[in-house]
Amino acid sequence: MSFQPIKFYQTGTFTVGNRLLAPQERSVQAGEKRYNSLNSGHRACQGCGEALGARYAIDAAMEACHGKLIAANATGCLEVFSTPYPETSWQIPWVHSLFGNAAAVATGMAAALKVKGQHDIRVVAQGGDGGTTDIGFGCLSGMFERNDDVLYICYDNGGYMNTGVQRSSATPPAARTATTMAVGTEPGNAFGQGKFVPAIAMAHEIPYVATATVADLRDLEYKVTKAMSIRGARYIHILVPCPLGWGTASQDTIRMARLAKETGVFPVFEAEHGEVTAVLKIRKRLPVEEYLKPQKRYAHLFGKQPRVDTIAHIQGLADKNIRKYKLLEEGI
Amino acid sequence: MFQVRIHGRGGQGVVTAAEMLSIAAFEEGRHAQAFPSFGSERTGAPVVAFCRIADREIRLREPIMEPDGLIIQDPTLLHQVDVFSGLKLDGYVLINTSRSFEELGIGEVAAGRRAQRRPADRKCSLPASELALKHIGRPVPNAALLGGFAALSGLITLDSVIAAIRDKFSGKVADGNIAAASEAYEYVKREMREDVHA
Amino acid sequence: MDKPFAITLNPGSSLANHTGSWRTTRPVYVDRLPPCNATCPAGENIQGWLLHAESGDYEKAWRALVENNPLPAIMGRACYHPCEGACNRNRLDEAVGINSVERFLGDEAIRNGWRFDKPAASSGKRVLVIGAGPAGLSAAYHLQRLGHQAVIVDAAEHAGGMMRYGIPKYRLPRDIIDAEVQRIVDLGVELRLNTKVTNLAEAMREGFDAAFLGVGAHIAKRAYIPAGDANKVLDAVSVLRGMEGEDTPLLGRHVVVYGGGNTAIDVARTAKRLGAEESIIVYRRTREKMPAHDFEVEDALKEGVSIKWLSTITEAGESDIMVEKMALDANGFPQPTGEYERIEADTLVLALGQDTDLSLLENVPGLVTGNGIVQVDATMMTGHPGVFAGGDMAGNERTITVAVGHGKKAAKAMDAWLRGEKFAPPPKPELATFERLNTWYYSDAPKTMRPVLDIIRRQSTFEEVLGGLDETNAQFEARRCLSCGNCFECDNCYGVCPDNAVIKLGPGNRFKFNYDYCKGCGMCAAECPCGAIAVVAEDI
Amino acid sequence: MLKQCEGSHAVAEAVALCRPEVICAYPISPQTHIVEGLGEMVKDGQLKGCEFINVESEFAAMSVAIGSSATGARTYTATASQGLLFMVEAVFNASGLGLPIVMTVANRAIGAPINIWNDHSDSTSQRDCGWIQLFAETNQEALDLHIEAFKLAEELSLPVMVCMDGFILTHAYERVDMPTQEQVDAFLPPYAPRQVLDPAHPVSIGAMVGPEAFMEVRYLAHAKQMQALELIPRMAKEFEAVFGRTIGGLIHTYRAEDAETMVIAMGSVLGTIKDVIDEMRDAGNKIGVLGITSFRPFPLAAVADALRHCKRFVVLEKSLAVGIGGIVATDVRMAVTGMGLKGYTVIAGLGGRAITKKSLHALFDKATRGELEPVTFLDLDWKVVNKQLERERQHRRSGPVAENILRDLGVVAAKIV
Repeated sequence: MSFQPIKFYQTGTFTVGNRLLAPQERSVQAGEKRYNSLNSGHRACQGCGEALGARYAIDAAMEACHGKLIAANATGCLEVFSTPYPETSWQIPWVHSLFGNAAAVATGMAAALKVKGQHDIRVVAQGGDGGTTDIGFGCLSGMFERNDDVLYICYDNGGYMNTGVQRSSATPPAARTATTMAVGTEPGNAFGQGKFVPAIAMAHEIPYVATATVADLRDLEYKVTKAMSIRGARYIHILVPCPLGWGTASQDTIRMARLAKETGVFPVFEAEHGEVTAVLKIRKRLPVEEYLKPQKRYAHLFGKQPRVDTIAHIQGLADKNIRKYKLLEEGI
Repeated sequence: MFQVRIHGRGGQGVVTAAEMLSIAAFEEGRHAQAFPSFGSERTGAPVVAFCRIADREIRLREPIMEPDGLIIQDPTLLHQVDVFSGLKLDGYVLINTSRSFEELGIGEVAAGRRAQRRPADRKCSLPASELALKHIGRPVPNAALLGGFAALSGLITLDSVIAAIRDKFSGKVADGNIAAASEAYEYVKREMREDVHA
Repeated sequence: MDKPFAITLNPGSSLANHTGSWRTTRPVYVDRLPPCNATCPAGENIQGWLLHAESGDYEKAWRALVENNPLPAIMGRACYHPCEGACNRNRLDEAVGINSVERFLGDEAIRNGWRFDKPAASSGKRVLVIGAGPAGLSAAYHLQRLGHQAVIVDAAEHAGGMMRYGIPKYRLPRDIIDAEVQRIVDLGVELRLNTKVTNLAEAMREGFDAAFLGVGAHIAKRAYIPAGDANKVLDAVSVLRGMEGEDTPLLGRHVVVYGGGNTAIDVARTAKRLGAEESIIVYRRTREKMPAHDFEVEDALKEGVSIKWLSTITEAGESDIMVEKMALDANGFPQPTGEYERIEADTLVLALGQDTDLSLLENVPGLVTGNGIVQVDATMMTGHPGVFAGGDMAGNERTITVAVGHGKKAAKAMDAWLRGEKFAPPPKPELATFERLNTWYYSDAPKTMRPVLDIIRRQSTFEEVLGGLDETNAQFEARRCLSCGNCFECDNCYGVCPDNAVIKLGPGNRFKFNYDYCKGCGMCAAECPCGAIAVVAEDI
Repeated sequence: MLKQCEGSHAVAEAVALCRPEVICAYPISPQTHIVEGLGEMVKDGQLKGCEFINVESEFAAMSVAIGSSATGARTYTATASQGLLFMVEAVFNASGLGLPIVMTVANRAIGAPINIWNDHSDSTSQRDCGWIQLFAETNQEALDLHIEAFKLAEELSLPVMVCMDGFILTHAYERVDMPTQEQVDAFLPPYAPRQVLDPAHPVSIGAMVGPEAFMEVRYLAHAKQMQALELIPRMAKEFEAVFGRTIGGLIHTYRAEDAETMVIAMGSVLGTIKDVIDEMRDAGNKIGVLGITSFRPFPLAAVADALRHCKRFVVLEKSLAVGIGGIVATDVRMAVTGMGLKGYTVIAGLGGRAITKKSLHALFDKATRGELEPVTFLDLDWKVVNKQLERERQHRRSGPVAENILRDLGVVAAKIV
């Protein structure tokens, strides 16, 4: 009789370390000598998804370029909690200039390295969704359009959390923020507004665009590593839940990211030169309620009279993602 | 200090003319300052350019309001712009035209001049566009006019003008302009001689 | 470089900021009791030995296994594995095939001739073990490992007790029993066969400091059925025992088995193999009420055994028997209906349970017996100090695994008793329930099916029905273990801490928390696949 | 080597001689010719080891400059007017981070109404941005100041703005003495950054600084500019030694000896003023000129010293601090506090309004006679102004100012000046 091929849970895509793998095959985050580019002592909230995503991504990038990495950082939570005088949590060369210019600063860094012939040193720029999709969007687009040798990483927590949870163009529909309150006939953020920057990045036909979440660590590391193997403008958009802004429990950060992906609310995919080349399939499809309910920013959808219509609308958007990106094996 | 004002239309190389004039003067070891009438004028719009020539450093930055010489690259401007404004009584006038001042209806300008000074040696009309068409293939009269102005004013030599043209252009364009300038130079010299003998 | 004041900072200087002070709850590493271990009658650390098996170190796995149970190869065949019923993986797909992996390890041990470690020192004490069945073998093994000299005496000519004389070959090949018994003997246990102890007190005089009784239950229960003398009525025990002798019992073409336990099934299946055209089980209750394990019933039916439910035998005639139909009353008890039916039967085999021969215990002071079994306390000691008992004779749950458990428990208690102490079992940790796990992290991996002998040969031969696993799929099966409640060093906590507050101590040494920086977000606990991290409130 | 060329071209060549490694370009008149020239030199290989980046905005231009400078590359960009304002956030950031970027500002007015012509409103609006600001009088000085600027910036680790009048200088063809590469190399050492993003020595640049240290950081920025006050004159001497000609320094005077009236100005208008002063001197008028090259840091002591012996001063500036008057004038007044001088502010040449000798003569005569208003708007068309004021008094909806004025003036195209 025949037996199924061996795929052990310890060596599946899911757990971080995979003790049964050869060390070089293990996750960067499992390494005893990982870089900890973003070191302990930072002032991020308990259960901060951005702090997690940043260490994941930058450590993976460091691994990919053997520690020869320099970074530009936009203003925002990440910058504020990582470098309040007199302490910094960064163990890599890092510069913060302004809210809206991280991509351009990185362009300058890459140009400087090029003229100095230091091709072994690589440049990353990073920022939150505010610094990326809103105020920094012009510089980002310019960097894409020139195809500068920069990897730009956006940590998307769906709002301006640093300033007290205001709405950004990455804030999802119906979500409550300080500037899209849960009042009126259509509580929360409006439908049909905002933008999905990965798709806009693809429109620039840059060599590599990818989305990821802090729930699928190996996938995230793989994408950062792949991006680092490519020259030119690259963009990775990482969903990083924010316990403060989303109103979720500090221990649920990864769970929320997982739910975002499993419900289809956040499509996880890769694109090269403007074309989608791979997607991370949904493993156990769930209705969007599973994702919305634990979040206080959607509490108004689950009041005495649940807003069935709104929830259905959000489900529709998730279904659209599932269709558009073929997130289910069989499609939909 | 000798101050020249050049009138023309956008696209006729008015500014280039002023610059070449300054280069020609520089070639002769003199100080020169050329500058346009700054603006956002587009092709066809009336434009002005200026050139100062002196033997000491030129510090003055004001526009030229009382020119010693006037080069008019396009006679159609005569009725739109007060091209003669501030022109010194003994100032030179060179107009790009195949017609006479009288035909252009500006006889009095010439007349005014002729009354005081020897006839013709301060004003002249020159078919620069035709010379340009002939030598360059395009009606850009500036080089020819510079050749003519060198002859008219004696301010600079033809050689300096040729050097200036070489500084700005190269190859066939340079050659064409030089040919036009040289023929213009001869043309004006002839005109002046005839005028004298008239 | 002379850095500009304040705006330019030295790398990693934030280590000076001890964010641990933000904490209101703290994570702690714990070991919880996996349900498999919790339910194993032999008290095996199943999760423990599976962990070694999944990393491919089978000998280490086997040695971890035999810490508690010296008979893996036998268990891997004859144990009814309640562990699999309790396995948390049932809630995901199917239980881990613990039994099949156990068998694999047992067979590996036999194949490679792995032996037990000899005891470090000898206590000089001698213990008499009566009965070479699972209870006795287990007790002797553990006593020997604890440094005492165990002496097993058994009336039969081969060791194994009911394992040999009660379980058919096709379920438990004899060479397996021999191999695992021999390994115990090699440990230094003295085995005296063909020796019947009729008087305990007498036997003790040889110079034993304590005794363990594990004589089992070999006497078939009888029921009165009027029968003509020409008729052939046998009991299950002697039929199965007879299978061990030179000439196997002659049961004829039509065999009827009366009873509903596993023994009845064994006999019916044996009859089939002996060439009976018809092998019918008559049972007075319904299938739901049947004590025999369902999978045994299934196998029997597959092999062509037929079963008459709700029926009693009222009379055994010349070449047939009279069966009365029963009906369940309001309380669900079977009641006679007065409907009768005749069934052809060359032989009627009674499988109505067994009793223990307690004769050897007469005039042992203080020793109490009742409803056919010996009364023992929590430490398996009988009313007579120094005399312990276990297995079928000391309990109503009569399985090999229970017997092995009794043997181990008794051995530990005897060890304490011999040192003049009282045995106190260590406290059991909290149970690792399914709710404690984060099963997202486990790949989907259905249970591995063991190869099964084809049906024709099952009806004609006594070859083993159920095959074993080969190395790859045994390891696969082991790796399906969720490691409930016990850290298997997946590195999740180490990876998911937003504050790098988990310190990795290297292979085998697990992790520790760096409370200087741990903010107590609880992500490590939430994302721990196996529930080995607890979150406790900081004492303020 | 002497050559007759456009101011922009001269500056481009001078910048190229400074071996810049990264140049950011975004088009805006009248700065455009400079980066065009540099772009060509990079493309045709005349300027080697240099990245020329066409960015999508001035904000990006300064941001790219910040990145490359922080990564240890000698960095240059140029802008003007609205462009400078669009990059302001990054301009402050560059000085805050202490990055020695050099930027040309081809001075131009700021709208609305939109106006592409020259005045100093753009640079002076950045008075407090923390950059060093040097104003050029001639194209020669403009190109020389760029060479000095790189050395100054890198020595202090501060960005430097070289301001030259848009069009009046950038588009003027005149004689310049272009130094050789050897001379520039002898004067300007390779860029050795104070701080650099280097994996070998990782640092975090641009930390968030709270009340506990912010004052100190700002003071240090001020202290640096105070150091520049010492450094600039010393560097002017070094420059003279290498290139055999003087450059601005902090200030420079002309016929200031025994002057009773001192005319103070910045940039190219000084030339016209000097011509006027010569004529007035010949007429026996005790008048002199004080040109300010270093607007930031502002040389309070030097200015006070230059005005020590005079009775009055006239600050003629091409910028207007709306609501008070002069910008440079305010600084000068601070310099002469307590010296009991009579001071006049003259706002002139806004939006490219020609400053003529004729007007200056009249102005200075009036000043020497002590008849000048404290604040004067040179050649202001009062007719037009009063008409508009009247209009606004009468109708609520008096319409757009600029458009009304143009209507009042009639066709301007025919005017030569």
